[in-house]
Amino acid sequence: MFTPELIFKIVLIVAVFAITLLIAMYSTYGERKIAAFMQDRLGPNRAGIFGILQPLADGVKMFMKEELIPNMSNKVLFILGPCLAMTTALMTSAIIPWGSEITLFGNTFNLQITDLNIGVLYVFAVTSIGVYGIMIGGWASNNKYSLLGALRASSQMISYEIAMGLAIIALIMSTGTLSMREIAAAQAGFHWNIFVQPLGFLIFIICAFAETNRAPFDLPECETELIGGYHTEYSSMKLGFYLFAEYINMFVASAVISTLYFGGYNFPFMNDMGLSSNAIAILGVVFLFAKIFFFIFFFMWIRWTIPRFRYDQLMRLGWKVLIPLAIFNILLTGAIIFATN
Amino acid sequence: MIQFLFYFLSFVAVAAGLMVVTAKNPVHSVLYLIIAFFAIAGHYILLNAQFLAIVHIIVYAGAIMVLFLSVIMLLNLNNDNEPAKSNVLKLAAAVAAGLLLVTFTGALKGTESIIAAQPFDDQIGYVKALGKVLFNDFLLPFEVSALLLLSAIIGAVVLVKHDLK
Amino acid sequence: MNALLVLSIAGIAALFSGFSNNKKLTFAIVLLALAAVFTVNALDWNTSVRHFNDMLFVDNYAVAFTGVMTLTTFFIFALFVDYKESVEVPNAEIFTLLFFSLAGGVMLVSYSNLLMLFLGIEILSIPLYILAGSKRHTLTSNEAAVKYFLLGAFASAFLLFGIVLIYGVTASFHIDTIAAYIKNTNGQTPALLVAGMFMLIAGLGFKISAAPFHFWTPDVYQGSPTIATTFMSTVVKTAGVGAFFRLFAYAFPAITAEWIPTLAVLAALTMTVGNVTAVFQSSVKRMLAYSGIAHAGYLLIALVSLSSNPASSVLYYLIAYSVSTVCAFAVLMVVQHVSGSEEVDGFKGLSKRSPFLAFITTVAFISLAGIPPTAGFFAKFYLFSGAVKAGHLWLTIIAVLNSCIAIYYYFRVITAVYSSGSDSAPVELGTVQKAVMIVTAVLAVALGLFPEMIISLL
Amino acid sequence: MENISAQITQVAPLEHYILLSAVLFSLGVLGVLLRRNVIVMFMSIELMLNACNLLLAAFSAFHSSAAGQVFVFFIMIVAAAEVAVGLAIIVMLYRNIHSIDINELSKLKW
Amino acid sequence: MITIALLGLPALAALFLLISRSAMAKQIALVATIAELVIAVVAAVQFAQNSSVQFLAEYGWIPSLGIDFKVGMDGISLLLVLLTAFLMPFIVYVSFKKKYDNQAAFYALLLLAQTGLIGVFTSLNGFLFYFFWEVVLIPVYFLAILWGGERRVAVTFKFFIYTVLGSFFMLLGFIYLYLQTPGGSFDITALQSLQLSRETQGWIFWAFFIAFAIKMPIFPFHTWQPDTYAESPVSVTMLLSALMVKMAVYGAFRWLLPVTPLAVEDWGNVVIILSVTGIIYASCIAIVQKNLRRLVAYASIAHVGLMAAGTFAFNSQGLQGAMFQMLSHGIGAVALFYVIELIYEKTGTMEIASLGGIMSKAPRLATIFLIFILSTVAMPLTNGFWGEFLLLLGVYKYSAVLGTISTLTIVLGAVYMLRMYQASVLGKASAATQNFEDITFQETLILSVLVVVIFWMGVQPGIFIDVAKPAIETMLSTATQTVLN
Amino acid sequence: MQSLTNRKKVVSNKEMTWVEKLYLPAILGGMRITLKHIFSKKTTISYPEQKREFSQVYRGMHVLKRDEKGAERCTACGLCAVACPAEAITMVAAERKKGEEHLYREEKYAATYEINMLRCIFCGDCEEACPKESIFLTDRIVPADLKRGEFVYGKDKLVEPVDKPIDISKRQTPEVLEFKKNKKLTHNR
Repeated sequence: MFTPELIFKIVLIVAVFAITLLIAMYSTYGERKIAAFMQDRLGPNRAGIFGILQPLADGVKMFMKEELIPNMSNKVLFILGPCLAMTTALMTSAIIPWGSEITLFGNTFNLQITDLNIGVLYVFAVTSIGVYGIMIGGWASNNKYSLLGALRASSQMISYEIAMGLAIIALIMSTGTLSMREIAAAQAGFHWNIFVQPLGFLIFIICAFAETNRAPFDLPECETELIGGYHTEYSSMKLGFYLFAEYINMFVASAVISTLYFGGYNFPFMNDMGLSSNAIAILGVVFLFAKIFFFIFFFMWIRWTIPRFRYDQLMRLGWKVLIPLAIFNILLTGAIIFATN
Repeated sequence: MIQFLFYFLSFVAVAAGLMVVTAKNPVHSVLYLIIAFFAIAGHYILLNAQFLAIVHIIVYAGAIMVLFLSVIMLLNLNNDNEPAKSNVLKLAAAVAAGLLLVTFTGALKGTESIIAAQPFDDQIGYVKALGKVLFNDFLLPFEVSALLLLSAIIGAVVLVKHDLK
Repeated sequence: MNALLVLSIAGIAALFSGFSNNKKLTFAIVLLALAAVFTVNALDWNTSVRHFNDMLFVDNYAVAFTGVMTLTTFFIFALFVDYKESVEVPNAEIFTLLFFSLAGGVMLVSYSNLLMLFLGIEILSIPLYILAGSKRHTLTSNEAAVKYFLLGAFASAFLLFGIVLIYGVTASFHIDTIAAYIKNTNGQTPALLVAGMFMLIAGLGFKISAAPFHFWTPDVYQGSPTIATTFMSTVVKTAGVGAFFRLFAYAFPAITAEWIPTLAVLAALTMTVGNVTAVFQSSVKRMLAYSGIAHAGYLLIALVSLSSNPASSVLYYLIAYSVSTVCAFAVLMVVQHVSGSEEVDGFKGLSKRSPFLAFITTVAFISLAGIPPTAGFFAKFYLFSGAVKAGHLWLTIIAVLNSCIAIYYYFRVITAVYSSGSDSAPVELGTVQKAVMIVTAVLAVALGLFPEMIISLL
Repeated sequence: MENISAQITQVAPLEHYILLSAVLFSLGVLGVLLRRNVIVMFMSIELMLNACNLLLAAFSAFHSSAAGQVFVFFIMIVAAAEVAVGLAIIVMLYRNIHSIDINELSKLKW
Repeated sequence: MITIALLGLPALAALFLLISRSAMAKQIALVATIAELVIAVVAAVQFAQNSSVQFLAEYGWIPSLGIDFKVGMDGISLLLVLLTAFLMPFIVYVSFKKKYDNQAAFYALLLLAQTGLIGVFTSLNGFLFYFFWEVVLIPVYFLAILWGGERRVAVTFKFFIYTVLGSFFMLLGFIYLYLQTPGGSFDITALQSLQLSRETQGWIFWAFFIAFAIKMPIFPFHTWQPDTYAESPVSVTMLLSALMVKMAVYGAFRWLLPVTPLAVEDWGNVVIILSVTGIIYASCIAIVQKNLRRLVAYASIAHVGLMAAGTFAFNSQGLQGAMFQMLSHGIGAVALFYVIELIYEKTGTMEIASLGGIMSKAPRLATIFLIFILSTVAMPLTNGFWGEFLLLLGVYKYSAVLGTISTLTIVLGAVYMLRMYQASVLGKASAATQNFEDITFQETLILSVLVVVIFWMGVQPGIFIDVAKPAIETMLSTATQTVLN
Repeated sequence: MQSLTNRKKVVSNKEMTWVEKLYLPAILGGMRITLKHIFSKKTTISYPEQKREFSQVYRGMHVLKRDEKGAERCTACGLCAVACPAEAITMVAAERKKGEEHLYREEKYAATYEINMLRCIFCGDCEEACPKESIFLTDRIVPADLKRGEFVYGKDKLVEPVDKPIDISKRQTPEVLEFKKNKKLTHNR
């Protein structure tokens, strides 16, 4: 029953969960720090050295806050909302190849929880149901700001999913597989997809911003208009879940972008340096995380650079710019494939 | 184990389906329908149709039901003010649906002998196999479905857009 | 097949022509496109090609039906030039939707795979759901759209389940394969397949508005803009009947015993319900809707007597019906505009106001009623003689009785036209409108005098 | 992913699939007949379509032919198109009458 | 060729009127009808006295269904064509004084109806027959509904529905017959040579009979008739009573008796009983009628009943009687309605009660009226006598009881006709007839033509009987052959 | 009109070029700026630990000075209250009793003297109006508090402690004094 494979998988799952949560936690810290730095401030620096314990303090604060459930809300759904948001956020990490094969105690393992032959679609599916957490929460709050936020979230996510899917299609056309592992493996060395699909990448990353509700597309929760949007009525750990989910999403989105376009765990000259395969694997993990961190940084960088879109601008960008562009990208890719074959 | 899964998923699907029909609040109906869809997706996986399952989730759960939910929210229909139909009508509806079911059950007789299970090809649910069928045998339908989607888009725009012309 | 291609392109061209804001340009484009469709389609005559792995089988039958639908659509488009009823959707979009709908119709008459049947029905219907609701601020139009849409989707589900069951038994969606399978069972047709077939009947019966699946028809026809109603009652019916005919002629000829009694009852019911209810209508539009139901009933007779009623008689019936209906609706559009109502009373005094219009009305309704020397008469004649030949005497008698009822309500309109009305201002007619009326009326009579033209086609 | 079942018949006999689909389909029919809320009716129709999908997938597995599964995709396309149009119609209706009760739609009666 | 000319002339004239909308419409129409009469007379002169079909013209129309445009005339047809051609000028002329709106259309429709009638009487293809049968109906419908009396809409409607219902059954019968023919044909010879079973013939018989019975009309299918006669314009009333009724009898002659002799044998008694019942019924009602037109209408039912009885008695005397009676009834009907119209013109009423004393004011009219009435009540020396005599003989031969009862038609006919004459013409002048002027010379001349024909036929019936005799005898013998087999 | 600052810019409505419409250059420019700021020197002053230099003429919390003997200089003349544009100052005068000479310099003194710090705009007019050189503004910050009432400062908070005189010399630079002098002249005229 307990094959080494299974044990390894369990360990991996636990590890991935832990790392994900940890990174999400420290993303909040990173966010504040980076925001501060970009604004020539210092950011949190009181809790621990450089404020390194700030996330813990925030967490404790979240737990200690009073649980408020609005009177007129739908109780069950009100609680279900953040749970769903958290769950869907965590689900995607299951198919990300964290590294190449690693040999331990004579067994070879994949540093990936599961290799679906339709992994890319899995990502897509999980993203697409991610909106339920927001919608249910927003609706159950029985508050007009929450409802508006939820509506914005749903239409925004549906709109950008299309362009995202089209961008992915172009990628799939050039890679010829839907499996994340195979996509990653095909980018060995420095054959990253970003060089094949620059336009696709651009579209994808813009859509990724929209899908994670990050600035400049953070309309569902934009404070100036909707005083927090779908989580206006939330407090305590339920609010924490929502915020957490956003950072987890960001982390996962970074991981997906890294894997799809930036070679995943591959790094330049990996096979030319005469390293053992385990070393390559471990270095690969390190490189992957480096890429992920870069993208998390990138997310924040953008957030603190670009102002928020207006809602109609958002929709115009999605429907009138990104989708035609993505279709053009597909045609272009097709033409190139046709020409080179 | 697998059999248990089958029956479990079936139970979930039917129960959720029943709730869709009977729930007073449309939002609850939507949520139950989503549950039913997930159960059906589970069935697809049991049938080795993973691609189908995932597309099912993307399309139904990810897009269609979100649209439903957002329309219900947009129109603010959460108050269940639907006046009940008279019991006679309810009974008639139930009887009609029941009769349909009975007919199907009757038609089931002897199915096993008609449809002998073929030697099972576990590759058909894969993207490669499906893609080959889709783009060889079913190329024309694939292409004409563009007409369908385009007209749906035009329709959605012209019907709801505020200021035409 | 090429017709399908041209239609799709035409649809998109129509959509883009909307940018120019030049109505005349749009009309020119769409009418030319339809002419092109007609030509391209005619070139397929006598070729009988199976396209795309046998998804479409463009035989003469398909070509002829496509021709009828294209021609009817041409008339409808031409009527649109002088259309007065306010529709809140831009012209270009309407044309696009109608083009696509027509493309669906073309699929319906040329499919040889059940998937194409299903897609065809949907492509046919979805634009119509939209057109039904295109008077966006009119409650009746909204209502029509909702009803049409809900019931249409409901019927599609039935159709689909039928297809699924048939697939389950035969492991194929191809109608030839299905027919072969049925033949091989030697009369031991599995119950599942029969159940599937009946669900197909229900689904298709909805499309051609056969009783008891007709409840949507009057409401939808009445609520929709008249131009859409015209399309629904002609092209859609043609496509639906074409599909029906193709399905039963190709896929289920081996088990006629299973479906003929049902269809016969359906036909009788449809005729009776349509005609009897039409008698009580005061709105001409609604009356035409019920008459459409009744005509579906007659057409079902053709299906029931498949053995002796060749496709040509169905084709002839559909041409006669389409031409007369377009003519009737053309008049109705004018009357609606000048009298502000679609009631029978609105037709009163028309003979004084415009003798031309009165004459056209007379021809159209006489043809619909099936009185010689018009096309409507021969249409019924062919159908009934086929039915008698196939031994469905009782059905024919019911049909004949129904025809008499039909005459009652059709002539009520004609009578109104010639009785004196309150308003006496002369009626202005657009040139194109007039041309369409003349052409359709002449066709209705000419086809009646020389039915051989069509009959010898197939 | 590893295939769940190597032999399709070991999951459940085909009758059970048909029965399950029939039950779901009938539930959909029941919903359409029973409810007056247009949106719920519409959802019931979606349920019916899904019953068809499930049955198609099951048949496809039992026949070992991919055509059934491919058909499902087309049903999904159709469902998506229908939803777009249907919801647009419902929204349009709601704007006019501020209700989506089917019984409010009684202007057209003879 | 002459048949085509007969068919084409009124049609072309109608078309011309419709297009030109000439102000001279009535004159043109009159000229056309007279020209038609000339052609008909020419045809009659050229006609050879035998049973064969002459003046045949045949063109393909819908070959796939065995439908040809085949027209021609034998004796029966010729007589009826002659009748039509003879009566049409009167029918046209009677409306001359009326001020109709859109008169070009009015006369065009009349001429169209004439085309249809000629078509019905000459077509030798079952389908063509049906075709013309319906074609007659449409102009009549419009004539009645556009230029009729106050209640025209409802009444015409009823009439139309009735007749169309009937004709659909006939169509069904034709279709059935068509399907029985080898290779599928509507040709008369093909249909007449069919060997059908007794039961089938029964069904066919009833399908046709309903159509004919409604058209004639036979009791109980007659309810449309009195109203329609009363509400239609006078021309139409004449057309209906004098000619359209003959379509039905002719139809029975041509399409029913030869095709379904066995059924006639089976069901003839039912039909005759119905007819005789109708005679009594209509006569009784006629007695109590207060309106001239309605009275004549019921009288017409009675007479037609006798014709039907004679026809379905299916023997030489009956058929020949029916043939002869068709002619004399046609002339008689036109004559009576003409006179009634004249009275109406001068007094503005048709109520018997408000008339009276015409004799003293207008002796010429009264005399001519009397002659017409005598002809109607079958006075010897008038044409009515021979027709009724032969008919009664035929019915008597069929069944003595029925024959005896049908004799009542003469008795009762005399009662209501003379009563009418007495009440309206004799006696004292009433308020309405106070200033009654006698008919003009022109009118006298026209009526005299009818009077002459009435006496000619009464004195020399043989000429007319002989024309149709061969055809009738052939038909009868063929049918008898079939029955015996 | 010529702008005085020479920084005026005319807003242009010109069509953006294609490249500009892409926004990408602008976005990248923005990102370059923000990135540059990450590495620039932070301007934050960690307050309790670090403090910022006040300017010489900073006007902070008031003080009521005592004379060399430790007696209050204020005679409750009310000129400061009159001069106060925010009407933040109120006082109640009282007569000096026997034996209080060490407390109050002259016969009249302020029994209560209140400044509402929420109203005060720290203009320094009171300081200028004072003929007795009693009230001065210092470089002290008015500390935060939780209730509004606490901001009405009475004599307990305003009068400098006897044992701990508050240094006001830092603000009384020659320039200030000169300025005051001139002002006083104008005031008196």
